Amino acid sequence: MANHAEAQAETLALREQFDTAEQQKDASTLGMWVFLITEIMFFGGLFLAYTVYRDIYFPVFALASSSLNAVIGAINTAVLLCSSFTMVLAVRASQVGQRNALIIFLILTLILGVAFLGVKAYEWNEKFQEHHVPGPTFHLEGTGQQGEAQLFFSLYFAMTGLHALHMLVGCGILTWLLIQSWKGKFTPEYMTPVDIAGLYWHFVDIIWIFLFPLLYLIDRHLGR
Amino acid sequence: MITAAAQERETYLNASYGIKSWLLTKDHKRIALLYLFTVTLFFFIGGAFATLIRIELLTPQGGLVSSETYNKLFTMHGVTMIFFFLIPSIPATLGNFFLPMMIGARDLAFPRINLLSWYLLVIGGLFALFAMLAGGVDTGWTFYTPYSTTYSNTWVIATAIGIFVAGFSSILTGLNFVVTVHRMRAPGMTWFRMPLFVWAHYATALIQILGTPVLAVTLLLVFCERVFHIGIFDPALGGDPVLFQHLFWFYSHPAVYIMVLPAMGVVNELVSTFSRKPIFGYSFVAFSSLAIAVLGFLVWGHHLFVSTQSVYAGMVFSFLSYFVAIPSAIKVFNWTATLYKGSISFATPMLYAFGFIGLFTVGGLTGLFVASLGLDVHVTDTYFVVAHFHYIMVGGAIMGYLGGLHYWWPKITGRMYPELWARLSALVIFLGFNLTFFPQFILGYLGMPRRYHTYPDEFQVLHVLSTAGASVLAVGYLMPMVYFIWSLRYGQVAGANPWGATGLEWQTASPPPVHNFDEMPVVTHEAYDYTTVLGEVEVG
Amino acid sequence: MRLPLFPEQASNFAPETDHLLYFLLAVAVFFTVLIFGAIFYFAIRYRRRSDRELPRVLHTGLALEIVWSVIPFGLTMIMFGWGADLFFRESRPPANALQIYVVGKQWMWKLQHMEGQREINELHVPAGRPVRLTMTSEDVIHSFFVPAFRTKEDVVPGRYSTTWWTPTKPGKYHLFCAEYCGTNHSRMIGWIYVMEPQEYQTWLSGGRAFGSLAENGEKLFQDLACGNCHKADGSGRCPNLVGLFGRNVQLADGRTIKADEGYIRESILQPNAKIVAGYQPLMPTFQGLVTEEGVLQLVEYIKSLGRQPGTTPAEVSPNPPAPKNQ
Amino acid sequence: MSEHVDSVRTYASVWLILLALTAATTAVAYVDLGAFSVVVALTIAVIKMLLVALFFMHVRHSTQLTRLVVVGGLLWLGILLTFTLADVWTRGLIGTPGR
Repeated sequence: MANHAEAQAETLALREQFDTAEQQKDASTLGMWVFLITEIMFFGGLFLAYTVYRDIYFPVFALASSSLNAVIGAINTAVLLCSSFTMVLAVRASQVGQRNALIIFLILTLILGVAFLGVKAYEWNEKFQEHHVPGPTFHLEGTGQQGEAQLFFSLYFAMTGLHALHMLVGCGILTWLLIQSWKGKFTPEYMTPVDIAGLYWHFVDIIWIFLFPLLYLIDRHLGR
Repeated sequence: MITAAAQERETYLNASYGIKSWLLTKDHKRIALLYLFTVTLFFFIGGAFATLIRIELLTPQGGLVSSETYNKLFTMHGVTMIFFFLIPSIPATLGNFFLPMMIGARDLAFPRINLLSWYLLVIGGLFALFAMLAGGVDTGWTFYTPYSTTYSNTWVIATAIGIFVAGFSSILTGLNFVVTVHRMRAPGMTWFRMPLFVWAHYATALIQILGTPVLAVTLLLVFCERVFHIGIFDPALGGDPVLFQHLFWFYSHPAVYIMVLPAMGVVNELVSTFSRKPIFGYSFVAFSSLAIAVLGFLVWGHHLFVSTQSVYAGMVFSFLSYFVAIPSAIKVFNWTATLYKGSISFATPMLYAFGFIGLFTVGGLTGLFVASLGLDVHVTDTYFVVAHFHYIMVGGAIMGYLGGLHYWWPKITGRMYPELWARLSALVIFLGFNLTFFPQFILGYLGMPRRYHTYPDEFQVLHVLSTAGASVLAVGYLMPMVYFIWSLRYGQVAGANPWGATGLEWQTASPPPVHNFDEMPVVTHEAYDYTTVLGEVEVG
Repeated sequence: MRLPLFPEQASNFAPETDHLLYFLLAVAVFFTVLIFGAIFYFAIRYRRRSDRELPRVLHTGLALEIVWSVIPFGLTMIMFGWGADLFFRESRPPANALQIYVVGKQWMWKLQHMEGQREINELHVPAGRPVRLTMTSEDVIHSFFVPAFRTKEDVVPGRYSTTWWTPTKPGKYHLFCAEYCGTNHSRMIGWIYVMEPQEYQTWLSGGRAFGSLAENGEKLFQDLACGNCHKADGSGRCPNLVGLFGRNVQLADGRTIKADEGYIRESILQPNAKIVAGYQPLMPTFQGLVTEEGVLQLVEYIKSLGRQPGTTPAEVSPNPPAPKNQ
Repeated sequence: MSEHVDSVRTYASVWLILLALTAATTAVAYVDLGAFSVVVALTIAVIKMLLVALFFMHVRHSTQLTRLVVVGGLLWLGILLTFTLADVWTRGLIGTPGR
């Protein structure tokens, strides 16, 4: 118990600008939410470009979307949702002070996150082999509008790429959390880092929840 | 720099020494000074470009520099002044220093993020400086596609990276301010007891948070387009160059308010202190800042009236643009009304405040001209627009900045600036400014397009007048630089509250101690309650 | 040296724009004088006389706040309505306008008359007749700006834009590129020559025209062998182009679109973007094979096919649906 | 400090619903709903977003301020989309190319 109390004393040491731990936690949480707003707007520019071009060049976008593998996309969505589930369990474990559970759930989340990135890498690799990467060698079967088809894939790579970059950052944060929780830094009184990392992780999940139907599922019923 | 009186006690300036104690500081006051140094540097770099532009435009044929060079000059002038001077100017220096003090906090909510944001500005600035030294960039600060993505052979990518990085600096400053205002107010400091400077910075921070990420992603797309030729804005591949303009102005119109709202915040403090009255219509002025921040996001399409944007969208944007005029008008009227039956002092900061109100009025009113669809068709992309936004950004933002710098100089350094020189320089700046930019309204209506290296002979007289004004203005800007540095050593030692002002920042010593207050303040009065600072008074 | 304060008024829109300016100037001067006057008066009248004086606090008058919000708002709504009305009319060229085609490129203006005359950085037009410009760019964004006419419209690659005016006064007027377009942006300038109508006729007939625009378009149509598929009797594998312009076209994906200049341009350069109902996407793209000027000639040729005697001129076709311009 | 600790059961139910919705949105994409398919896809996505935000991100236990921040962010995204599309969708409506 002495060990625990020591850790508590260390982590509860308030940063000097704050009066109470409550204030510090509130500020950190609010800061993360405000940061997430900036992320919404950051992805927002891409969502706007996507919406405009999908509207103007709908048939080509539908064709290009159909060339993606919806099953893999759906599986990857499920993987990410599972990781959100394990993340929320990790947050819960830190709320109730179960250090071992916290570590296990963080590891699970990390594994699922890496799995998502692995599947993503496999998909991108496929695009390179199918000449679906924008550039001089780009070619999509079945349309004369190569430029517009290329637009779809430009947006596909920009959006999934930026999302993957956020996943990568998320995995880094998870690793850091893992080290900290291994050292027993988190207690029910001080678990703000776990909490706000959770917010970030779920947010990245939400972005994918929209990317999946928008990129993979346009006009699937045509069965192309 | 340290006075005999100040040596006796510890201030944020003498608490520690050495370059490391500055570069690794988490003290918002020291970070503010780092910013002050940085933005001043960029101001003079941008000013040097402006000087060359004005000298070049003395003659219609363009003999001094080549067209390539001229195009790079106005681009780098715009990029430097907007992204590396005006946007960080007031929030990151005066805001950083005084926002926590005014609400009675020891520091911002996230001091390490505050330091990080300064480093981001410096890194972004280094990218931009590298681009300038390596050969410059010639796209205009607006980076319109497809010129910037396909046709320009200059250092677009390095400049875009610089602005991208500096953008994150701005976002983090905004984030810090929002959280600080929400979570760090002293006991008793309710929202409606906050100085209006804080309200203005809160509104500014909202714009920084909501707008800047869109600029970042837009520049990212320009970057991708230039490097990978992905076609997002390339008409040859079906891309829409006007979409770029929507994305760009979604940020860059509100960005104008990032520059001018903090200056309005400063003017509130000046007008109140130097007429010794609370700002007339406090809550209207407070809410008008928020209204400007919100409405500012609904009007960006007024930059696109002749861009092949649809007529109907143009009408909506024009209509909404006039709504922004109302909160701006409310502010001007309330400042004027504050003077009524006040006790008005003509100290230098107040002269700047007068200058701000006058020039902002002209800038705002000419904004009505360019928001009117039929008139904008003629004046857009001419010197009329150039004059209009310089009235807002130089006449408005820089006047506010200089006013604030004079006002808080004794608090920051513990020394007074020389009053006579300061008044003289305020006058020189005001006159020089008007001589520089007023002729440009006429030039613009006559049809002189902006970004022209050479021009028809009949415009020369007005250009010469403008250049003459610019040289006066340059002298005006150099003067404070000199006497501020002079005052660090020779200035009169300032007391805690030389102006008899009411803000919490004046209730502590000059310069302030490391944690701002020796005893944490508890607020029991409304903002601008002068009975608290003047003991015996004659009520007028 | 001359020091003009106002540009010449040489089009129907010039006096109108100036009248709007006068109104705005009056409002602006009134408020500037009001604010400057009040500041000066208050500053001097209520200057600080003693360092210890404390003025009485005046409380906010809600009525005052409302008054100085509502009155300016009313004035701005006049500005909006007036400006919008002018802009709306500037956006709708009359049906009888003289058609001119403009191509901007770094750094020159290329202009074509219907009769086939081509000009570079110069445009001759008759006074008293509406002139409509259909414009596009070969490279970056430009902007066609004639200060004496008070009009300006961007010239954007990949699409057509339109501007129009009626010159009212014969003379020689500046043409500027107003959207920054690169190194020689400030040299992308020219002159508009407004001539008396009979003078203009003389100029037209004296020019070195090699066939009218439509004739050149027809020649190009044949050179590119468009007629092999687009047969005039409708028997070809591709849609019949006679009478196409201004008609509503039913597309394969169910949409209906008005065949305007933009649609024809797109169909030549991106033939698969909008497939006509009942036809196969067979046509190859002509992107890179035809210049923007060539496309304009083809457009004019196809338009001329619609001007058979007895049919309505295409431009006055009513009930435009909602075609997307690009 | 850990004001609200939701049960594992709650989280698990939300998780299962999210997985079911993913399956549903994939399946429904293969049905011809015409223009409605995008409406259905986005509705499901919004429901999933709400579930994640309310339960996993604890918005349902959060302060008014946090909710305001969330709503504000979405509203601003809405402004960006709405006003730009207001241009894109009305281009050429007046009958003049480029207007």
